[in-house]
Amino acid sequence: MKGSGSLSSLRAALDPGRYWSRAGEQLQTTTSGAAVARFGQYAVLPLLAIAGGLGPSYFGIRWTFAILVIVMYALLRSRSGLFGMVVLGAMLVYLPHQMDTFERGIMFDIALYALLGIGLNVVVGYAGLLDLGYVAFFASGAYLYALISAPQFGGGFDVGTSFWIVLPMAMVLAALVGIALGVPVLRLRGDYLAIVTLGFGEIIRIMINNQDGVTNGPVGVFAIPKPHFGSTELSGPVELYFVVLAGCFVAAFAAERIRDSRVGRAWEAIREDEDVASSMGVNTTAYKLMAFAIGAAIGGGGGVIYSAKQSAVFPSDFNLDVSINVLALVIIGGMGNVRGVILGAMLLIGLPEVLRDFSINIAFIHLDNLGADYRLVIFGAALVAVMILRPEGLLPARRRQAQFEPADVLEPEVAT
Amino acid sequence: MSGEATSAVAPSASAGAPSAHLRLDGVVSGYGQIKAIKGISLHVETGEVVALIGANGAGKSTTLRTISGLLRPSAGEISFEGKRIDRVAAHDIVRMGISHAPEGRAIFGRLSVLENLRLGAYQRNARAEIEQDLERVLTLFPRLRERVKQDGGTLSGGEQQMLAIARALMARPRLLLLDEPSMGLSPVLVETIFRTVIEINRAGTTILLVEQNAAMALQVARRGYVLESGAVALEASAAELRASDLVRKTYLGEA
Amino acid sequence: MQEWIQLLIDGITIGGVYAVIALGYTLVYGVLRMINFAHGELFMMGAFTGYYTLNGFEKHSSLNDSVPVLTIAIAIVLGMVVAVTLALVMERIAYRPLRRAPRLAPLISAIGVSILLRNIMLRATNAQGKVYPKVFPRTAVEIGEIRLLYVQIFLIVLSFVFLGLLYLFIQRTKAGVAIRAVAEDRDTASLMGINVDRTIMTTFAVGAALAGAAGVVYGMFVTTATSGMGFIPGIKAFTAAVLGGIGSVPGAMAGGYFLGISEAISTKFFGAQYKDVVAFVLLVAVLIFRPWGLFGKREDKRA
Amino acid sequence: MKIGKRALLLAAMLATLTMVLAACSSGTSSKDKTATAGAGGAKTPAAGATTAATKAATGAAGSITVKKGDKIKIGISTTLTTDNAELGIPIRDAALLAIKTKGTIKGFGIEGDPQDDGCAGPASVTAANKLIADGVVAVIGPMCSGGAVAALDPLSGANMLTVSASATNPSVTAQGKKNFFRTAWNDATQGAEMAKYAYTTLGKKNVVLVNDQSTYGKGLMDVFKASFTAAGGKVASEEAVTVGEKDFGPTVTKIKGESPDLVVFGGFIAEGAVLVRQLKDAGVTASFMGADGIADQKYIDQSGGAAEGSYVSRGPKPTDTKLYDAFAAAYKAEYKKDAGQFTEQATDATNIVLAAIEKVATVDGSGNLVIDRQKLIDAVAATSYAGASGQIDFDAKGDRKVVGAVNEIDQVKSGKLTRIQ
Repeated sequence: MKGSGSLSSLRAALDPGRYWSRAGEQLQTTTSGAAVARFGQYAVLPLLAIAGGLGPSYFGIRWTFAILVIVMYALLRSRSGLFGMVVLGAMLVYLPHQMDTFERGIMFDIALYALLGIGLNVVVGYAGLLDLGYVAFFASGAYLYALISAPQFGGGFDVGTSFWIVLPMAMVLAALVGIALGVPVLRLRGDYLAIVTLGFGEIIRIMINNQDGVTNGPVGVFAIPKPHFGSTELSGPVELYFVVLAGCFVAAFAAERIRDSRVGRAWEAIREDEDVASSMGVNTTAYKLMAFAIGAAIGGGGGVIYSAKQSAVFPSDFNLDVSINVLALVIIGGMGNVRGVILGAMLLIGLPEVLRDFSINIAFIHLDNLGADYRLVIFGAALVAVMILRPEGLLPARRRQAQFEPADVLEPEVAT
Repeated sequence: MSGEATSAVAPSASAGAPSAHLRLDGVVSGYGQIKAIKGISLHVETGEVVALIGANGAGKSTTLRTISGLLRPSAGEISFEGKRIDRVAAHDIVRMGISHAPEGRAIFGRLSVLENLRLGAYQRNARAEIEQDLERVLTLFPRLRERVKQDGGTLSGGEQQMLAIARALMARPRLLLLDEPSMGLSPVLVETIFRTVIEINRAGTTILLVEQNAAMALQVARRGYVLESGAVALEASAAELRASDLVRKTYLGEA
Repeated sequence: MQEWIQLLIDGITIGGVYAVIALGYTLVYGVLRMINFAHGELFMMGAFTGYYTLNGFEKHSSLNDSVPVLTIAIAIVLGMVVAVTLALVMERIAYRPLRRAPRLAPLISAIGVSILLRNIMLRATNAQGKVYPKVFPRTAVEIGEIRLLYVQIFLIVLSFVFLGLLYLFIQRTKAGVAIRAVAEDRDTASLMGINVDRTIMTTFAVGAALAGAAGVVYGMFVTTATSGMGFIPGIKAFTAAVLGGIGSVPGAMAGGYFLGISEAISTKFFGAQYKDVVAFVLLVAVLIFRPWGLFGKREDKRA
Repeated sequence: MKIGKRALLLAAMLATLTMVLAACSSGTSSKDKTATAGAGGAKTPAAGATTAATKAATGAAGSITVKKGDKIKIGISTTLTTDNAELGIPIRDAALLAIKTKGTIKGFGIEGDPQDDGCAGPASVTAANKLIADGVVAVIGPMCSGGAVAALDPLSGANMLTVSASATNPSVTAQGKKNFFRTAWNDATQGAEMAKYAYTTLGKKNVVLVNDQSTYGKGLMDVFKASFTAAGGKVASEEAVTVGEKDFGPTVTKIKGESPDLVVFGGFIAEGAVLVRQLKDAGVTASFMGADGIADQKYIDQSGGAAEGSYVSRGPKPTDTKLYDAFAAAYKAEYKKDAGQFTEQATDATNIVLAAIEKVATVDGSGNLVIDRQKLIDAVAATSYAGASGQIDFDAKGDRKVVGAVNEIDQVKSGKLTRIQ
């Protein structure tokens, strides 16, 4: 009990938002309390910094990334309006030019996963449908582009269709796949839905793996051409990073607009209590399918870009880990919140990679290959730590933050 | 866990009123930032039946949940038989002699009637005594005896209410918290339930009763409190309350 | 015909393993409404404990040859102890602080624990699969074309025994009834004087003990332990638990065997590469007609 | 209060941003200390918009300069996580040993830079990007075929010399990337040789094929099937196992029902060892044959004795094993473990790369070592090297030419891999 007490106070110290709101009355009366709270506000930054890869120079770590994470956290958290967004945009556009190949690769991956996260967030965060098979849509998009565009010796059909035509096609295809998945499972709730969608993701991967005639099986599809923009070939990670970044902005904008519309309110009603929503006349079937379709379309688009960037796709690229990663970044970032998704992607996708360089060289301690060997160990521990310290995610959606404010009860409420 | 619980059982600061069985002093409690009760003070003496009446959302159930430890008060003190209990965990409060039959019955629907009843005596170990008590409550509620093997969820509303009370009695409480025992029951059943409540009280159990059915509650109770938006609006003997304008107009539906 | 019986036996063998692991999922889900993704890793840790124990006996004594019953029993008990300890630590550190957090937070925490344990063992073993010493003779009972290894019989019987014991525990003991009560309504359970925290820990411990023991016996059956060996059975067990109706003890058992047998039979028809497809299609089919699983009860509106 | 906080935050952010930019501009140059893109690169930047990007990229084309006092970095892309690390770690160790043995080139020290490629496409691409950014001169790896196919995209973009010791699938060289070579044998060669041996030498006519659903395993079995049926043999059925599973009971039962006289497995140790034992447990009497994915003592150890008698194809090998024995002895002396599968190819790959560096590297006026990427690749293409894994000459696609070697077949006898062909 004692441990949990100190833990929760630590958590409170690290979470200024909650600290302010919960202990507001108490704090404003005592200046020392306010000082603690203010300290808490900034205490979270070093934590993120370490997570994102910063540290004193005797930790072998990438500075650029660490600073990027911190600045992004500050910007995203402060909701600093237009100016902040402009700064953020400028950073996201400018920084990759200053990065090396590895970091650009990571930036691409982060942006791609942020895009997937925005898509999954529609399903999980907005409509409250737990989907563990999101990779299915990603895979459909990726394979559609791969098969249509790769030459025959690379396992494709060499149809010669341009990236820009396949992109919307893939989104429509994925949306249809999403609806096809949605129809049989609409009656299911919560964790039943989770396992069925997980199974669906696996089925898609297994089918791709075994339908050699169509997909070239485990050998994969390769020599996938890069897209062109005008006469420019978008060949490097930076160019495609911009494509995916643009995709993120469009998707994020669209997702937030939809959330704030009538559709979004219907989703919210379904998420809070499906029976009530249904009795209030919300067509739950249609709205749930719509969430699946929108989420899937974004995933399919992400797949096309992935395929183009990777130049080779394999069934094993689309395993359960992808779904889990996307879900984890949505939750770690703060469910129902696009800003959180971006931050979640930075941590979840960026962290294991920047940890490759992690080493400790303090005095006589020389752990040079610490990151290379133990990065996944550290990563697993970090997942647990972030969740314990910030159970609502790094940047919880405003409404949720209030909703999940814990009561000081001795016995927990039954989670519903 | 238990270490903290014992240390919390310290002599009450308000031990100045020695005879008080249960005492609440300026208790503030609720869910998160929403405080459903805002400084309630009340007391229940040994052997009494005390009624808490009030409208929906007045904080009646929250009061009971705070007493039984389901909610932790953010301010104020609660003491029972001279010991502070406001930091004691719910399961230890049961051991101290308070039993709570919660609102909406809260029967374990997938457990049999018998299992439900035995759970009531979860804290106790004396097997023979438990069997005795089982016999006693089944005599008190003959309807339950016919259904001991059935799942709790299959009982009718009235039977579930009986089960909830019977189950609470299985803990051999010195104080019984009853939350809306008449809710959703037919008048005949309400009558039966309340007759039983009186019987239980006569057998020596102090009762704190929360009711919307103020007429019924005030027939059974000796004293009563009227709660309005989380605070005590009125405290008096049952007869006085029945006669008061506030109660007559608002809770007894008289013109 | 004999091939069919053999397939059935194969299915029951792996199905029993799924069932035993699935119980851990279903119990924890029952009390916490939480998918303990790291549960399969407890199974893996059990398998490693079994290896280290039996290998220790092999290297430093001749007990494996003289009294294999004893060494196997010790290995199983140690496997349980290690798994239970880990589960309790896990619960305390990674899950309990999240008891009142949004419901997906513990899921991610559990995924973190799963990644952590897998990679710790990968490093600890330097990615080398560990091979069990020969404790169990690899001889078989033969009836016509049907062959059953002794260790396989042991595995099958033991899974039945575990399931039976667990069923009795849940149905008949005070602690078992407390678990069921907490699963149904945590608040009311605490009003009965049930210590909810302790009951949740009991639940984790029971599930972990089963997984740990299953890990040891399965390790003896397949004779190896690797860091990744818990992941797939974990997912399968999760599937089995849902198939049977998550939260339901008989459901988890039935789901495990159902899944194991359907995998065996679909291997015959479609090849092993499609067995998961068949399993998941069956799952969807079952859930379409019974959205709460084979043995699950309709969730009341609160869940 | 609120406004103040926000203003403070913005100020802090601006300050940080300035710092970022400063750190970056200096960071870039410091990062490229070991290896900077030389002037006169052959490859032209794709477009104006990407000029900045190309400039920052380390040695995207042209030549690499190793500053005086720095070390020559050799990238090693192999699998260090997941169960496949069983094969990946020894590959890394063999490459590191070769680097250590070589010591210096023209007075410059050499160091290995191992990166985890996860035996899969995405992680291999990340590892490749990392190695490019680290300024390595060449890459040994990637370990797996799928990873190699994907990683060749960034690696060839950087004109990076890449030599894999273990990526065997035909698809890897099918793209015709000029910077790629392999000391591993193309499965097209090995699969055909295995089929020939099974049909002709062993006289097996009815086989069951089992693959692990990986690029390598499935690819190899496809080649085997084509050659075996062309020769007149019959493939009774094609089965699969799932990587990570440990109980293949139903698959084994099905194989038993086919009554084959040979079971051929395409996959790695973890599954191969379990499969062979379960076949034996089930009373399947057919012989068992696997390939280089299981050609390792660990396969025998993990099978708990069931591997006895199984055939293991190791790809073409010289009949003279003097060089191999020397390597194996050195490896054992260094790591106290037997040299595993692909380690000899890994040491050869590393030695070829180091020899090529030695040949083309020049020390310039200021004492820096300059290595021209294209010349380095050309030097490797022209290699004729007698190594632990046999005579190595590359064809135009980067595959090994089969010269002076036969497909080695081992049989497990008394718990050891014993060469029988």
